[in-house]
Order: sequence, then C-alpha cells, then structure tokens
Amino acid sequence: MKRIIPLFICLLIGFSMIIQFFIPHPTSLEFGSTIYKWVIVLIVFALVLAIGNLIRHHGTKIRRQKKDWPYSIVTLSSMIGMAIIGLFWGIQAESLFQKIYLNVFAPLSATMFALLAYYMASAAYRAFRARSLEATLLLAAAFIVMIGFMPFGQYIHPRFPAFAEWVMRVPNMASQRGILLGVAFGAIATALKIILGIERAWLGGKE
Amino acid sequence: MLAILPPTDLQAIDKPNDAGSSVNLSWKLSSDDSMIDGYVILRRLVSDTTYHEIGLTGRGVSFFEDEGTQDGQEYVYIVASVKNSRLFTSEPSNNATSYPQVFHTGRINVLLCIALFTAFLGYFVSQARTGKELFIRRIPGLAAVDEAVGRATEMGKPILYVPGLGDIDWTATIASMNILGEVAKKIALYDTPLIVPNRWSVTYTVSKEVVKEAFVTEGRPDKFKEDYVRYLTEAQFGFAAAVNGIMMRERPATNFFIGRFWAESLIIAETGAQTGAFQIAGSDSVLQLPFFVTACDYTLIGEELYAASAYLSREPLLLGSLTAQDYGKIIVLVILFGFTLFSFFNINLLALLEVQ
Amino acid sequence: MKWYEVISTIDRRIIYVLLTVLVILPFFTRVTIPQNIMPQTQRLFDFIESVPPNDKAVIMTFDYSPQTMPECHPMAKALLKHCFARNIPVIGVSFDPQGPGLAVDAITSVVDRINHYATSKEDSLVYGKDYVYLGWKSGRIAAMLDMGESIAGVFPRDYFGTSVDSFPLMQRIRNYKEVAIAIVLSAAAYPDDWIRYPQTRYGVNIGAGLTAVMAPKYYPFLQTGQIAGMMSGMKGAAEYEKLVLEHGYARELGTAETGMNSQSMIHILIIVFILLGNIGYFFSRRQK
Amino acid sequence: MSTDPWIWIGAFLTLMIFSFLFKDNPFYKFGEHLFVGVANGYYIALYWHNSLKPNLFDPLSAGNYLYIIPLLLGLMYFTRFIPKISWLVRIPIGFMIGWGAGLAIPAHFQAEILRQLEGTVITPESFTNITAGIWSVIIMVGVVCTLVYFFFSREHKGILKPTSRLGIIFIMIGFGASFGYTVMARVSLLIGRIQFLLGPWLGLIR
Repeated sequence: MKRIIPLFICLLIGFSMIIQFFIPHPTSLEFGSTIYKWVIVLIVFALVLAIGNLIRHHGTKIRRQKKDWPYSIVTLSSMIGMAIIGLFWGIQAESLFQKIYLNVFAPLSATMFALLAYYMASAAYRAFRARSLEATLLLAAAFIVMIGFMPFGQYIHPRFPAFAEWVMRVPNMASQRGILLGVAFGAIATALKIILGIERAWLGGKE
Repeated sequence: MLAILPPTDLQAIDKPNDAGSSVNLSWKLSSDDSMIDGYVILRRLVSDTTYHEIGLTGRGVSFFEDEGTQDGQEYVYIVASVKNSRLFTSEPSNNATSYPQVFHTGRINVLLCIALFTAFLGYFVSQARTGKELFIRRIPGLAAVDEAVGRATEMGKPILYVPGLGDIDWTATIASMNILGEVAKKIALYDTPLIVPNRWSVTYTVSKEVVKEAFVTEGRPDKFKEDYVRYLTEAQFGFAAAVNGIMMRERPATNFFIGRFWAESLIIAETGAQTGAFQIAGSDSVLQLPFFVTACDYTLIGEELYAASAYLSREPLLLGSLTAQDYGKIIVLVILFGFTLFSFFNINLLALLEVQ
Repeated sequence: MKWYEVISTIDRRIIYVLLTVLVILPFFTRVTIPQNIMPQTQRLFDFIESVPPNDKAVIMTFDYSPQTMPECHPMAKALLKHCFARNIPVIGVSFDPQGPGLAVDAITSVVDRINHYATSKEDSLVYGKDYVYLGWKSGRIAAMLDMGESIAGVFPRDYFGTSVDSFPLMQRIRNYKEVAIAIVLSAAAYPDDWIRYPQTRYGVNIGAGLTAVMAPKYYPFLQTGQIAGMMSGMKGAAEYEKLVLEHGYARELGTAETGMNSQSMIHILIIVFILLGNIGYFFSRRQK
Repeated sequence: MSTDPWIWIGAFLTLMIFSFLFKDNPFYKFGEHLFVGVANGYYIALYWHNSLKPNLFDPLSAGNYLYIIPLLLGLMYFTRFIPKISWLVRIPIGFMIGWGAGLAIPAHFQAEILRQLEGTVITPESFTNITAGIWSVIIMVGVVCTLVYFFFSREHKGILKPTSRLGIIFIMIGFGASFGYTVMARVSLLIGRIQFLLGPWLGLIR
C-alpha cells in the first residue's frame, strides 16, 4: 500500500503526460493545462513546508543564540516585512513592493551575478595550466576565443577573429551536440525508470 | 488602368494535427505578383452569400492560415490581388471544414522512438533480473565518492550536497535525487553531518524524503536530523549567495554540485575551491560544464550524471538500463551514417527526423 | 620562495584588485583600442544607410532588462543617433515588461543631446513627428502580427497616454508597409518570433541587437538573410558607435566603447595571468 | 552625488556583496541574509497573487469542485507530521515526479535526439561549398567520437579506445572555447554595476 499507491500515481501521471504530447485535440490540451494548474497549487503547498523549514532553521539559531544568530533576525524580519507589504498593499507597478524589488532585490542579484567576472579570472589563473594534453587543449581553445573576439585579435593576424569563430562553430558545436545526444538518452532512461518504478530512491530504494 | 491578374488554384484544407478552428489556404501567385500591393483573403459560410475579409498578406506569399473558423462549419474562400485598393478576385475555393485531430501524425517518429527505447529498456532490465553479469566502465568522478565521504568523516566536517538549481521537471534534478539517495546511504553509516540546500519547494520535499529513506534503509533513522535538508530561496542569486555563506561558515570538507545549473555554477564552485573543499560536480548543462571542470576536483560530464545512480548502487536493474542507453546511442550512430550514405544516392531521409 | 613559485601562486585578491582598477580606468581615460568591424554589424549599418530620409520608419523594440543594459542600451542609443541624423523616423515599442523604463531613458538622452546642439527648428527633434514611443503590450506574437494591419490598432495610445492619431508620424506610418526595418533589441529569443510571424506574413525586414550569449544562435539566419544585420554584445554596440562616429552622425562615442575598453583590459589581464601561471608551472616542473 | 535614498541603498548593497571578494565579513553576511529574506517575502506575495488565488481559491469559490483534488493532494504534504499516515506525503511527491518525468521524455527525443541528428547528417548539399563540406565532416566526426566516449557498458578497448580519446579531445576544446566566449558576456555585467556606482550614485560619469 505505502509503495503501490504513490508508484501508481507516478505511473499514471507520467504516462498521461506522454500520451498528451501526441493528441492535439482540445480536450487533451485542456487536460494538460489543468494538470499544470494543479502542479502550481502543489508547488505553493510545498512552499509552506519549505518556508516552515527556513523559519525553524533561523528560529533555532536565534533561540539558542548560535554563532551569527543576529543575521537570522535580518532574514526573518525582512521576509515577513516584504510578504506583508506584498500581501496587503499589492504588487502592482509603482507600489512599494516593486520599489523594494527594484532597489534591494535587483542590485543584490545583479551584484552576485557580477562576481562572476572576478571568479572567471581567478579560476582561469588557477586551473588553466598545461598539465596534460587535455588541459592544454582547454587552455588553447580558451585563449584563441578570448583573443579572437576582442578588438586586438586582428593585430595578431587578420584572419584570427575568423579562426576564433570557426573554433566556436565547428569543434565546439560538435562536442556540444555529442554531449547533448548522450544527455538525452540518460535523461530519457532516468525518466522512464522513474515512471516504471525501477528507480525509487524517493520511496527508500530496495523493496 | 490595366487589369491585374488574380491568384489561381486556390486550395483550402483543414489544418492537420491541430486542435481545430483552423483552415490552411494555398494558391498560385498572381502572374502580376511583382506589381501588386498584396493579397486579401475573404471567406463565407457555404450557407451564406456574402464574403467577409479575414486577413491579408504581402506579395510573394502564397499561404494563409485562417485561425478563426468554427469546427464543423463549411466555408468557401476567395483570395484577391490588391492594387491601389482595387481587388481582383480568384475563383472560389473548394468547401472546407475544420475539426480537431485525435492523433498528431507529425509526431509519429517520436512515438516510435519512445516505443523502441522502452522495449530496449524492458529487455535489458529483464536480462539483468535473470542475474546476467553486467559490465560498467570506470567513471573517475564516481569512484571518488567514497573517498569524498571518508575525507569529511576523518576531518569531522559536514558534507554539502547541492541538488542543482532546476525544479523537479528537469530530469537532471531527478537524477540528482537518485544520487543523493546513494550518497546519503554512505553518510548514514558515519556520524558526518549532511547539508542539502534547496532552491525549490518541491525539490525540498523530495530531497527530504530521499535522505530520510536512505537513513531508514541503512537502519539508522535516529541519525537523521531535520536540519540536514534546508530550504533557502527561489531567487537564483540569492540561493548562490546563501550557499556561499554555508561554505564559508560551516566549512564542509566535501561539496557535491549535482544537477542542473545556470550562471551561478562558477560562483559556488569557485568559492568552494577557495575554502579548500574536495569538490565533485555533475551536470548536463553544457554551458556550465567548463566552469565545473576548472573549479572542481571531479566532474561528471553530461550522461555520466545519469549513469551515476546505477554505478553507485550497482543494482542490476539500473545497470540494465545503462546497456539500453548504449544501444540507443548505437542506433543514433547507425542513423547518422546510414542517412548520410543514402543521401549520396539521392535518397533523402531527413524528413523522417522532423517533428512538428 | 623562488620567482617561479611566486608567479604561479599569486593571491587571488591581487588579481581582483587589478581587475577592478582595469574596469574603472577606461571610464576616466581616453585610451581607445582600435576596433575591427564584424560583417553583421556593417550590414545593419549599411541597411540603415540605404533607407531614404523622411520616408519609411524604423521600428525599434526595447526588450531588454536592467541586467543586460550594459550590452543593449548603447546599441539602442547608437541606432537612434544614426536614424535621427539621417532623418529616419523611429517608432519604439516594447514586448518585455521591463523595457519601457530603459526605452524612455535611451530615447530622451539621445534626443536631449541632439536638441541641445540644434541651431534651428528644423534641426531639432519633435515627439510625434520624428519619433514616438508606444510603450509595452502583452501577448507579443498577436501584437506583432496585428501591427501588420494597423500599428495604431495595437497601440491606440502611446506610453504617455496620448492618442496616437494625433501624431503626424502615425498618420503617415500605418503598418509594416511603411516600415523599412524592425530592429529587435533583446536578451531573449525574441527575433525567432519576428522571423516566424511578421516576416513570413508581411515580409518585414528584421534587424537585431542581442547579448553576446544569445547572438551565436542567429548566425544561420544572417546567412539566409532572414536577419538583415545584427549587433552582438557590447562589441557589436561599440562597432556601431564607431561607424556612426566615423560617418559624422555623432559627436562622440557612447558607453559601449568605454565598456569595450574595460572588457579588452580584462581579457588582457586574464591572458597575462594565465601565462604567468604557466611559466611558473613550467619552471617549477623543470626543477623537479 | 545622488540625493535619492533608494540609490544609496542600492549602492550600499552592491558594495556589501562585492566585499565578499576580499573575505567573508559582517557586511556580506548582512547582505546575504537580507537577500534571502526579501526574496522569500517577494515570492510569498507573488505566489499568493499569481498562483494560489487564481488557480485554487477562485475556481473553488466559483464552484469548480475539480480543484478539491489539488487541495487534497497539497494537504497530504502535511501528513509528514503525523507518523501514522506520514507515508501519504509520497502521493503528492509521486505526482510531481511523474509529471516532470512524463513531460521530459517526448521533449528530449524531439529537441535533443531527432533535431540534433537532423543537423548532423551530411548531404550532398553540404558540399556545395567545399570548405563548409569539410567542416560538416569534422562536426560529424566530433559528434560520433564524443558519443562513443559516453559508452558505459563496454571497456574502452580496441576501436573504442582511440575514438573515445578523440571524443575527450573534442570535449576539452569545446569547454575551452565556451569558457573563453563566456568571459566576454560576463564582464559586461560587472561593467553594469560599476557604471551604476560611478554614474547614478557618485555622479562621476555621465
């Protein structure tokens, strides 16, 4: 019972989603969109559990005065504050909610994203060493593309930018395609095993 | 003013493989196509007498899709060349009726693929069930998992497992959950703490269940702590910021980054490398793999991610499916060479691969 | 510690400080690294050059967000300068909800600058006559198709709430027939929809200004001519700025040129550090 | 220098995150914890307005009782706190996993296998331009060798050894190229932040 019912639900939904792909009839489209609406509802219910976990994690930290506990107050109070503003005063454009989004959420997000420029430099410096044939090829390809796509590339050789583009368009594309094809088989096999109940880590592995 | 020739050979048919309410029109261009302003499409019900304009197209276009029909009603169309607001109309079309289809014939190749692959999978899994020995080649990143878990135990530090930033509808996330189960089983044998941060509420519920079940399977349900599996936030870079914080403050000895990743991949992998942690990454995100390769000790590339749960568990049924995957790839190679060869004998089979 | 050990174990913070300095420096100095012009940028420029003045309009879609602003914003400004200098009317629209704020910023800053130097009434740009911004519309595929029938039908009022019928420009430009080219400025796959729908249906020319990440996807479309020309990433924007300046359509280069200099600096920095690391690695291995 | 307090907030938060590059510190900790809090508050409000209300409460109050099913499924998530029936939590999980898996199977066949194959097959038209023809041959060789690298159920011996080796060479060249190209795209994000600090905040550049 405890395994059969969840497995059956999984099989049923998975199989219907496959079938649905092959039926253009409006009834099938409507079925797909209804399931999708249910999925959204389930996501929200799971979010209640998830936020509960977050509150408990930080709550425990504050109660036991663990290391860095004052920061947990920042997380909890800003979450509650933002949620209240959004729930009671609305989320339309020009609202306080959007103002906070634009001036707090957005710069934090953009700056985290911008850290990448620094990390690319330090990762390249540390890892791009000609230790083996593979590492040397990695290094060489990165070099060619970095130089070729920059204005100064043409001064090394007039055809250098074209060569860099060739590296992107031919060997790079070939390897990406090869990886994608392999990935597709792996993903399909994994999805099939889940639907057929062969892979069941979520139910606790072996029977 | 000279008379302009109208378009000819107007054909109307129900649009195939759709949900109804559409009729496809095609015609031969007017001989004066280069001089006209465009074409106007008009329609009437067979039971009606007057035509109504339903759309227009530019010159050189000989196709129109009428997306506003009522299923089951019969329509007649005419198309007119337009020049200086004067219409030169074609002969009326045949009567056409739109209706929805029950099977999408343009996708029959996908259906065949699924059927074939499921058959392969079924065959090799049942082979495995009979106890046939199955080989799997060494995958360095996975051979290192035991070492990674052992290292953390020795150092008395936690293990971090990031199950990717994709929600459950990314298959890589499902694969990551399977690997998490195997890793958690190894951890359950020791007293090493585990940290599994989640970006999505749904993956949070799944990974919690997976880790708990792994501890139960190994007979150590008491060792499982609620705090092992955490929810952080749905914001992509907020999640990355918080994972950075975990790596800096809780100092895990081993980091696993396994699943679907986007631009944040290098942010977390490079921070992990700076803390000196042993790192194993695995992803099917082609654009992020280079960053994992540069910043991590081991990287599972593409399909290796999907082979991992079979490799780690050595469960025959799962190994069987790996063999099926390999046969799938062999078929791909056969198609690739076969279609290329045929095309040089003027037999073009590419249309078989097209999906609508 | 030997010299080769030093250069192969430089602290990352030194790299970070140098990198920050090199990004900021080009904002305050006038060192310019000469640019080559990629063919797709030249094609877009040539297309606009071929549009006769005071005739058909150019549609620009502002479909990028603050995050991709360093790449797309200078593209928009360079294009606006080019069109205005050649007396080609511009119609701005957005199908991405984050677009309008950036669109208004780009348009007003270019227009203010031109009008600042204008010596006569004919020289200055007039809203509603030389340019309009129609604002944001949801349901972009339906909207971009319907604009083939009537632009005013899709956007009855402009972004500022004025009825578009009152603009002389919009009385003249009714649909795609009076549009020379639609240029999509975007960080997403929006050109796909423009090619698939308005182009096949109405034969409208499509140009693009895309982020460096998106651009390679559209090389095949350039080859077939479905995209008339394209700026890719900050480099594309800097190239266009250079073309506009060289032809005397602008007084100075825009921000992409500065950004490009920062970018080149960082590339050189990374290359130098990779070389240092490898030299150090090579010598330390020889010692062993 | 700006007089808008919002700009100042944005600037300070930007600097807080950048400070992490030096080392972990109280400013970054504050920025990080604020980020997590504000983001979660943001999504709570967003989910309420855009998901729960239109997809559950509105249809239920309009008398569409089909929506009792997701309501019940959703409530099952909470049975994990009741030991006796805690296994019921597997039902919504099975639903979600099944949905994700079912959706993925045709999509992968369509977008990845069939379409990529279509792009790789060589036809006589590939040789209308001789160099383009040679490139398409190289692409095909690269695809084949990369794919061979992923064979799991055979030892990489005999013919498989050189091909899979060539495969890994293609993979490494691809990774290097991809890395080099992305540097260009990401630096512009940093330039954007610097422009914000120097322009709207400090007013040093126009």
